[in-house]
Amino acid sequence: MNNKLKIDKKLVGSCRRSAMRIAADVQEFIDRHSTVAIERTVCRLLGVDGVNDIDIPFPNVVVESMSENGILEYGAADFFARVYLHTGLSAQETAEQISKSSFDFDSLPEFSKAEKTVYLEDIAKISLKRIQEQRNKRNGYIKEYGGKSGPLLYIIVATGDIREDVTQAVAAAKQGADVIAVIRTTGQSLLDYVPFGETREGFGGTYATQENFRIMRKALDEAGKSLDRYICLCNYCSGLCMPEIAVMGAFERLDMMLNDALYGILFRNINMKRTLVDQNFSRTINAYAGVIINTGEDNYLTTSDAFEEAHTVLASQFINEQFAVLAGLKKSQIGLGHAFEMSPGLKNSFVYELAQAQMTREIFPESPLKYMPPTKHKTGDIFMANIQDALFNMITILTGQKIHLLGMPTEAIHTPFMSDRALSIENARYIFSAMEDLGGELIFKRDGIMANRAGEVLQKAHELLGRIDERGLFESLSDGIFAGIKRKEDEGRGLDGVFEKSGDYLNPFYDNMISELRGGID
Amino acid sequence: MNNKLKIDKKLVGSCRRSAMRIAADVQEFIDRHSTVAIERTVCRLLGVDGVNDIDIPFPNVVVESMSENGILEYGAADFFARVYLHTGLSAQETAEQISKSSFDFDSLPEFSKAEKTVYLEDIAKISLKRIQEQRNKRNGYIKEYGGKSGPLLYIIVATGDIREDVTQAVAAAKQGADVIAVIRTTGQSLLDYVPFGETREGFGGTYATQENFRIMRKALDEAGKSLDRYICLCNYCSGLCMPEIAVMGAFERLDMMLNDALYGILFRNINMKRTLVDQNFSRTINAYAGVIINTGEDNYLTTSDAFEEAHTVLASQFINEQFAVLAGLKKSQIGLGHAFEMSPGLKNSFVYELAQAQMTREIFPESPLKYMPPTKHKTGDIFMANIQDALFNMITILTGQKIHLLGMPTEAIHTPFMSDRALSIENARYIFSAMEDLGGELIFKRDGIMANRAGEVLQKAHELLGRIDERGLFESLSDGIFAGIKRKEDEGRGLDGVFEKSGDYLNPFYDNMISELRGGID
Amino acid sequence: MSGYSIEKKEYDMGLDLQKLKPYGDTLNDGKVQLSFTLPVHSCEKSTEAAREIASEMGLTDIVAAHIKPLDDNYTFYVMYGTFNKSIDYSKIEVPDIENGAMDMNEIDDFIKAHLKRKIIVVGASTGTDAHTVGIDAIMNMKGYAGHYGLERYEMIEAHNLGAQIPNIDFVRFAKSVKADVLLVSQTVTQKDIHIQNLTQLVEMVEAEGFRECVLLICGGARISNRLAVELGYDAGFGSGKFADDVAAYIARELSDRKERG
Amino acid sequence: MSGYSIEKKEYDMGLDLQKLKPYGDTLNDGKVQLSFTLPVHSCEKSTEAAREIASEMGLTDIVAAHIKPLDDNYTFYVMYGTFNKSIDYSKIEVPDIENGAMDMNEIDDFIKAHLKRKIIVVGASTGTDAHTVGIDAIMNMKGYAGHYGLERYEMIEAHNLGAQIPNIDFVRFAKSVKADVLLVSQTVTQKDIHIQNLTQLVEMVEAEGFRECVLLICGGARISNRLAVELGYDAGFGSGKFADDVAAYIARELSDRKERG
Ligand code: B12
Ligand code: B12
Ligand SMILES: Cc1ncc(COP(=O)(O)O)c(C=O)c1O
Ligand SMILES: Cc1ncc(COP(=O)(O)O)c(C=O)c1O
Repeated sequence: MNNKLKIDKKLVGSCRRSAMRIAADVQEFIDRHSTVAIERTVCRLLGVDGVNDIDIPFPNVVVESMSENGILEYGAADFFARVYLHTGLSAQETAEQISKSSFDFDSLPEFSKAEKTVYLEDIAKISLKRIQEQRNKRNGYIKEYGGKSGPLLYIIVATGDIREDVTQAVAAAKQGADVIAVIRTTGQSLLDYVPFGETREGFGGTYATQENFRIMRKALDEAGKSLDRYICLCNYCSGLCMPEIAVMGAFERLDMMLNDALYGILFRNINMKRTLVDQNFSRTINAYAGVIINTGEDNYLTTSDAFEEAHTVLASQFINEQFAVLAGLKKSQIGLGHAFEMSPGLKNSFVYELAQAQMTREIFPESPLKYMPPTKHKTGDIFMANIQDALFNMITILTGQKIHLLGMPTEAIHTPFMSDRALSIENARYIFSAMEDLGGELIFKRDGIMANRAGEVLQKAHELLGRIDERGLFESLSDGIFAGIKRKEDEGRGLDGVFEKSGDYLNPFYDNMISELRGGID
Repeated sequence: MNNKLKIDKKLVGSCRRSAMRIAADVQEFIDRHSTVAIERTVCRLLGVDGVNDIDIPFPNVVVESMSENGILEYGAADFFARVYLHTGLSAQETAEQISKSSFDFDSLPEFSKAEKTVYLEDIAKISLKRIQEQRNKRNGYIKEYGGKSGPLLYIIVATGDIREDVTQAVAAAKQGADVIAVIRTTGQSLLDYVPFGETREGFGGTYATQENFRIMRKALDEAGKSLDRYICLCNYCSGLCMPEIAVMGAFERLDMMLNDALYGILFRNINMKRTLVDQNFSRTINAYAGVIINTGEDNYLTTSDAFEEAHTVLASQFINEQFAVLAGLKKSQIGLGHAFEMSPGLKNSFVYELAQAQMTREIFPESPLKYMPPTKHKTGDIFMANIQDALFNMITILTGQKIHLLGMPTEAIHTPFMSDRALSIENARYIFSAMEDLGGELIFKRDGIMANRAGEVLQKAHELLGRIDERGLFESLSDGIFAGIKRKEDEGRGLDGVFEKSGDYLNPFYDNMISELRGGID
Repeated sequence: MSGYSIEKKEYDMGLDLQKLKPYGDTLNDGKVQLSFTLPVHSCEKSTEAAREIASEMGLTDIVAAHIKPLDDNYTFYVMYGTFNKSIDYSKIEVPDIENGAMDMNEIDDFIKAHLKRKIIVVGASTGTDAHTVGIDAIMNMKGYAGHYGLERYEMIEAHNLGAQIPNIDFVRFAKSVKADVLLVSQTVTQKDIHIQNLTQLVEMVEAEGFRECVLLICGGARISNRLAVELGYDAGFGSGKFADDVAAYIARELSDRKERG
Repeated sequence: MSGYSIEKKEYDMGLDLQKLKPYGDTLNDGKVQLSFTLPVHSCEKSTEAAREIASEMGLTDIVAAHIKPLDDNYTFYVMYGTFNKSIDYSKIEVPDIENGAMDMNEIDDFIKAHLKRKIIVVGASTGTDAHTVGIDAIMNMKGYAGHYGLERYEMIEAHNLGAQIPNIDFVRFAKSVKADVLLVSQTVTQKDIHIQNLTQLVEMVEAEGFRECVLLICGGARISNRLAVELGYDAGFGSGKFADDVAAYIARELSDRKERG
């Protein structure tokens, strides 16, 4: 990606350094804490799954009991290691006993760190291997089918019923979709547990459950086989269960995950400590599973004005990048959020958007943009909506974006019908083909509207990052820096699920993954 | 318009010189001939109008009788002058008498050229003044309202019923249309007369009659007044009545006319002598009336492949330009035909089309392009059709085209509904605003796909013009140079309406108009 | 010589409001566009089925303009046809919640004159619905599309609780501040979740025994006044409605109620 | 602890071909999109009228998704709704003019084997219709979309008269060359001009007394076999039909007729 907009590389470097300091500052807090979600994740990694007879997932049963028994601060791994060393019970068996109230916490003896570690390293290998195998399988498929060179056509399914989702997803794949995102039902992000099993009713989306992941993965693998293409699966690693969903996705070979350091804080009023601690482990798991994360800056623009707030998107992308790197993600795994949300009423809206998209591409050359279509300014005029999407499709092909979320003509009306998706794929395919080499033909005027706009946005992002760096992220969030939303450090959902780790806290998964990641895996 | 594609100006000059020779060669033939349509036009200019009791237009009555009486070769002007000098009857009175068979051709004496000229100059002034007044009125309106800087939104109405056409046209004007073209019913171009009066049934269009022109002009003037914009009116000066329609349009202040030197030959199988002679006088009238003509090269591309035949469009534009100049049209009055007809299945179709549109703009910097939307590759997929139009709209705004015919989402289904037109206007307005200054921001790569494509098309057009220059236009048409259609010199409709003028032939209108035009009017 | 004349017909093209029909390009032509997918393989038979469906809708002159297989057993159709029935426009009655527009200042004056106290309004996007832009458009100081929100009204005390507020929390808060008006926003409507949620809210307000003391108003892109009234609300506001529309309605309605006693 | 469980419902979502309905995103949801213009001013009442029309079509859950004034007294609607009726797919019968595809060589061989002589075909776009691309697609040597035209068939003698051919000239020419097959193309359909023109042609052929001796075939984007048969033609071919479809039909039909004597 050559320097089409004459972007000031020095300023970019300075932005990145500010973001690094902002993230490092928070990371220090993160490293000292864990959450109920993280401990449930550890349960899952140790083989705990399923629900009890009153539909409570066993990981929740375990972690709630640990909490009641005051031993959460040592971590679930520590607990299960002790149980095993004491009783020989597996984690799942332990969970079942707890559920039947037949587990005796009080008589659990302590063991040496060395003893526990031996057991845990052994058992950890099992699930890490399961994840590695999925990663290898993905790599194998991509090797077999070949990767895709142009933009990935990313579409959503959201019927609420996993079986209809499959029908829709397979049809879309045949029409040309490369990524299928199963949108989550409203409200799931606020559940402090992950529902279990196949589900057939949701609202505005489908429950994210491990069984649903599995059903869709299987369908897409089959479709991929018949199409000789690998079809990626995407879901939401977001809300109160970020790391749990990450591990479920790792087990079922999801390929992408919506996963943002700040989204839950801003848009779901989840406590900032909770989200920031959760995101770290969830990202390490995603990194380990070879998942590409998609950050959520696009949401700023559906809430605030895209022209005015463009620099907040850029600033947030820098921050998300640094948190991601700290969690072990490679740059190529960081899909940065952005959206085509300039008001269609704005003169030269396309020109400004083109500048922004090109600028982002050049500032983050190794990271793909997860580029969201127009949504906010869509109305029930399905014909006009289709044109808005056409312009969006153009920006992607002109600036070489990679993760291209298709817009729907019926965006303002309902979650997509099968036909909406087909129209949308047809739209994108036509434009991607008709303009395939146009980007390479065009040079942007020096000091033109676009170059100036990019310079201005970068400048403003730089200032903003400077301010956040000064005040710290927690304080800055309470000032309402992003999307005008103010959040306080000690308010918001899920705060009671955050706890300080004891000095003896154990989480072999995080440790193993992060050290393997630092060593470098593909 | 700067040289974005590095077009070889020398080659352009050479093309233009070939076209000049091709046209001059034919002009020599044109100057020696007249046609029944031209003589009927002269009748109209002398005040003959209306139909007789069996619906035959009086101009036809007169010209047919003159022909039967063997006096056509002297021209209708000569005839009416003699009648007046002999009987004092006006042209209209004479026509009425002829219709009642009560006119005595045999006893008409001859008068000196000087006597006839005195009378004719006097009477000619009346209708020339009528035309001038309309021209002044147009200029006045444009002065009052101000001209439009961006592309003119040109839309069609085609209900078949002039009253519904008015409803549709006014609605479109309110939505933003700048030019209303009333599409003509199928078959009218093959009628060797112009129907009379208001008409309320047509097929695929509405009859072009002087009364229909008047009705629409009035409605558009009123709409224009309330909108503070001048709304242009366009019709078809084409077929077997080219000059007659030109004069009707001049009387009723039409602003644009589809009017091509070759279209009738190729697409309506009208004899080439007939069309070429007719087009000359029709163009002189259009020139005098301040009308912008629209040529028909776009039709080559609806018939043949747009990628393969691109150079034939360019060659034909050069020829049309030269015929137009010979007939007294200013370059700014020559709207050259082209169409966005690259197959959507062609990779980089947009890139090639962008090159062609930019090239044409640069080769004819003073002449507007009459740019036709995609039609041929539209299917009943109204959503996709809307996208095809969006890409077309983009080309216009990127290359600064002027006369922009809006495409319809229902192109492959029916002549437009009111709502189709509204969607189409909405599409264009959005794109013209969103990309208003994009053209100025972009520089095209040297020796890129676009520059090479433009060079190639120009080269091929140059070769083609060279061949036509060598063989002559008549012969070349019989070889099938345009749209693969072969026409023979002595075949096709309307040949029997062409005659050689006598040495004493009179047509004061042509003479006066052309000499005024050569002097320069605005 | 009849070759010269063109056919002439008579037309009856007056607009008869008692027989209102859709309009394509000629009055009373009844033209309608439709599109849908059939869950069957694309073939001559499926196209005939598409026509039958259009025909069942009362259309004639049916054109299957576009046929697109979406998958082996799903086929998309774009159709055109003529709707020959008509409706009686003169008989349509719409419940009117607009009694002439007032702007912010006029409304404040109206409240001062008629109610002589501030109106207490509580709003939220309730249930699992996380969309705030709609309720913010109505309530926020800065407003939306050039219409100031209720927070800026001198005579309105506005509390915006935000999104994803459980109905029960919403009702309790409203009670605690003695709200005159409850504003609920609902954006997600899939599988009628908004109906469920709105119904639950009415029931709670009734259970808490203060349904008679408040104006209960809902809004959202898919909400119409008609629907709102059916669900037991006093009024509903859909897209294109702004704070001033709502405030004017509230002011008038509360003063009417006061007068009625 | 019931907060943990999510609601579960039962679904009946089998595909019942006897009760076929449109499909949006859930089997049997009956979802349909429509759009039309009403010749009335845009207001709450016109929107209610639009709903009534949708309701007359048998739709429920009607959403007026988009309301756009086109002029003072014209309003455009985009609507969605649920079509609750259904059709019986198992009962649909379509007249079949495709008895299995043959390519050019197979057709030539078939003609050689069964008819043992060349078939004489005359084609044109008749009346005022100037569209040639359709008839050329069927007849021209080079064909269309990869299907060679009839002129290239060894066993077909094809005469393409072009466009805007008066029916009477067409019929006379066909008689003069003793045509076996007449091919008429019609593209312009506004105000049913194609029906008028096609009807006139059949009448002329009958008047000239050779209707029984020829295959009369029409085609065009808006022509279906059903319409053609209704108008008294032997067959009709619409968009997506190519020379080989037509030639195969002709060859089979003429050989059948020969066999029947
Ligand atoms: C912005 C947006 C979001 C943002 C919300 C940001 C925010 N802070 O609110 C984000 C990205 C977070 C989001 C998320 C989701 N969204 Co959303 N979103 C939209 C979008 C693009 C615009 C909505 C909007 O802001 N409109 C502008 C406001 C001003 O309009 P309005 O809400 O209609 O309000 C006006 C009137 O209705 C009225 N009004 C509204 N409320 C009230 C209340 C009262 C009392 C009164 C008087 C009046 C009133 O006044 C307002 C001014 O005129 C729409 C698509 C679209 N273009 O409409 C989808 C849309 C609403 N979202 C949808 C969905 C499904 C979701 C998700 C559930 C998807 C998912 N599973 O992840 C999530 C989750 C949200 C949840 N749990 O509820 C669907 C709903 C489908 C349906 N009909 O059921 C839509 C239609 C998109 C689609 N086609 O799928 N979304
Ligand atoms: C190209 C074109 C033209 C060209 C024609 C060039 C030419 N040499 O033919 C030009 C520019 C000259 C033209 C002019 C007009 N056109 Co035109 N044109 C079209 C266009 C864009 C494409 C048609 C086409 O070529 N399709 C490709 C061919 C291969 O498809 P096809 O004809 O359907 O043929 C296939 C089948 O139907 C079948 N078939 C066809 N004929 C036959 C015959 C037999 C015997 C068989 C077996 C099969 C068969 O086989 C073919 C291959 O599959 C359409 C819009 C569209 N996108 O469809 C408008 C369209 C057909 N035109 C239209 C109109 C109104 C006109 C005009 C009357 C407008 C005017 N008033 O000026 C004029 C005048 C023509 C006249 N007097 O008839 C309308 C018709 C509306 C209607 N339904 O009544 C259309 C739909 C555009 C519109 N929306 O207004 N047109
Ligand atoms: C990062 C991220 N997470 C999650 C979501 C979805 O919302 P919810 O939190 O309701 O799952 C989004 C929005 O699309 C998002 O960008
Ligand atoms: C120059 C010209 N004349 C006339 C027409 C219209 O056709 P007709 O000859 O049937 O009027 C066209 C085509 O659109 C054209 O380009």
